[in-house]
Amino acid sequence: MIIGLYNYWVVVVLMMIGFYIVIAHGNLIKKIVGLSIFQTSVFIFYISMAKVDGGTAPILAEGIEQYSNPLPHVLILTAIVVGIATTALGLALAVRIKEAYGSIEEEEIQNKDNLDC
Amino acid sequence: MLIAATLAILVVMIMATIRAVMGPTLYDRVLAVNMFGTKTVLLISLLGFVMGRPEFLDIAIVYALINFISVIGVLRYSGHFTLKQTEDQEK
Amino acid sequence: MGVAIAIVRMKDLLAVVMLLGIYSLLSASFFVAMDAVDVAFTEAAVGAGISTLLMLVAITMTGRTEHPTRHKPLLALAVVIVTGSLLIYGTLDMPYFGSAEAPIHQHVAPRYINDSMQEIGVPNIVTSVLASYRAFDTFGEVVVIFTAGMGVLALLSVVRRPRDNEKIDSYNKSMHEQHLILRIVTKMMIPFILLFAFYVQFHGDFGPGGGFQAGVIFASAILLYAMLFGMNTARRVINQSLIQLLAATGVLLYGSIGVVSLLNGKEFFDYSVLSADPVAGQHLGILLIELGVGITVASVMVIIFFNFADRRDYSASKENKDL
Amino acid sequence: MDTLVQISSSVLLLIGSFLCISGGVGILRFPDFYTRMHAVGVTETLATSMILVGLILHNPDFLVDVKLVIILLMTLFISPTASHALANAAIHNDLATEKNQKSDNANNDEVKPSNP
Repeated sequence: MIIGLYNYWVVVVLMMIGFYIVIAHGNLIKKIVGLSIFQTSVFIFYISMAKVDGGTAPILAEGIEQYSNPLPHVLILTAIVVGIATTALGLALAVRIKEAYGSIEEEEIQNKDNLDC
Repeated sequence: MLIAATLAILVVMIMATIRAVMGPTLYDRVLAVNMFGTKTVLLISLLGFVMGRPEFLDIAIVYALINFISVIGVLRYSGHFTLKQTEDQEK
Repeated sequence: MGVAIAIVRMKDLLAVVMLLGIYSLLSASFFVAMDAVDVAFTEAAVGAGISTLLMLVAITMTGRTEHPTRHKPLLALAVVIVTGSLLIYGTLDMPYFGSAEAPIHQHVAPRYINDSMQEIGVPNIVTSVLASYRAFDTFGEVVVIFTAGMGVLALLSVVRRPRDNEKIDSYNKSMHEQHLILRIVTKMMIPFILLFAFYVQFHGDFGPGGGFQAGVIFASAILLYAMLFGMNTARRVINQSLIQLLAATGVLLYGSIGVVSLLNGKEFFDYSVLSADPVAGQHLGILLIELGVGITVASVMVIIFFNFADRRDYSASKENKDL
Repeated sequence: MDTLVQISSSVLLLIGSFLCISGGVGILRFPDFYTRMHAVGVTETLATSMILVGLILHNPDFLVDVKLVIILLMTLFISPTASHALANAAIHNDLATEKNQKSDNANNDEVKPSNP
């Protein structure tokens, strides 16, 4: 009974670790890393849902009756590539912020903003 | 036997992870990541056999390649391996 | 999991990135164990390679250490724990892991599994769902990737001054002696990587693979070249504007196939009109679509990386001037 | 003949696993970077080839064998090259002498005595 949900709990813990990094750390790059951990935990969640006991990879072959669910695989496959593209965009923003403010720490940026006002 | 080998590789992966977390220098970490990557290649080939569908070795090939690329990338961009620096040293 | 906790503790961003690489390798092995070979393929190519590299380049530009000052980690921890326990409470209602009766396996999946061979004629169900049943979704994803590439271009592109080529040549000669072994092995590997990318691209119908993965592998070969032989040499081989053109071409190729099927009186992305035999038409359509995806992904990745690296060189040279 | 092949494949797999584990112990227990590097670099190549050859013997399918051979060849090329690059970079930056000539901030905070 408890074993049956173990995978999902791991996912939740990973997700919360990512979430914690995002809200508790000030460094923008660290935040992006946290987001990507969060993202991967969602991927793991989807993929664990797709698994069927006794099933194999969804590539048709003779003599195999049961396959895992292909639909989540498709969703996650595209999500990974989109994820890296958006991560790159986030990193680009961080680089520009560094150039504009001289720092990527959240607090320092806010301080500078306040000084400007 | 396959399962024994798989378990051994899992143990080694854990060891490499510990070294990557502890690793006092950057190079230790790169070494651990490199080792981890090689072990992943082996693990995936073994897993294919354990699960009875060994057609998916393409993934392992990709791993071997990507591993190489990321090691080179880390060295190149960790500030020690740059083109600029070698030029400076020649001067 | 342990890796992720370690990531939280680390202040040194470079080490964090290494650990992220390990984490991504681990999750990819997990995907293999969960039968998701296509996903593992993508995660291997993307997570371990390109994203680690991009993070590294970004870190070299933004500084390496994190400042320890932080306000109220306890509050954050409380929020996280509350959310986490709510989520765990939510999972109690979920069907058990691996059970075949779960609702997710009841609706569209059986149709994909049972009928896709007759309707599409491609053994890899993931490919047929990706490129045919849900082609419109995938089109959206490709456009998102394209847009992200353009966004990076807009944010980071620098105006390059033409440099004198002589300097580059002498520079390259000295480099040849510097990293002789690396360069020779790389020279041997790159054709193989490119060939392998094409294999992944066109074998995607039968085994794991397809446009997304092939694009990323292709791009990583070019990245390897650029890293070892310098940006300027790489730029001589691969022109920036050519790459931008290619990225757009990929998206257009994808979209125009949809338009072709519209013009032939079927629905958007219904490829059965592409050939007299509907199944052969589907096959042709999937090949073309994957080609479009591959071209777009490869060129967007190259664009992103080149812009990051250029920006890095640019800011480095600016700093040198200031000193 | 068949059993002979099976047995030899099992033996190869076992040797490979043993080498892997010794490499793992090496990376954990050795005192400094170069010895760790040596532990990994030596065992990695041999262990990988052992396990892959074991798998090749284990499996009769031609296509799979070809892929395994490709992986084997690539490991033989890549892993010494990566080790070489790594050691080279470490030497270039005077890791063993811990001199830190570079004003680069990269290595300053990290080089410490590495006994666990």
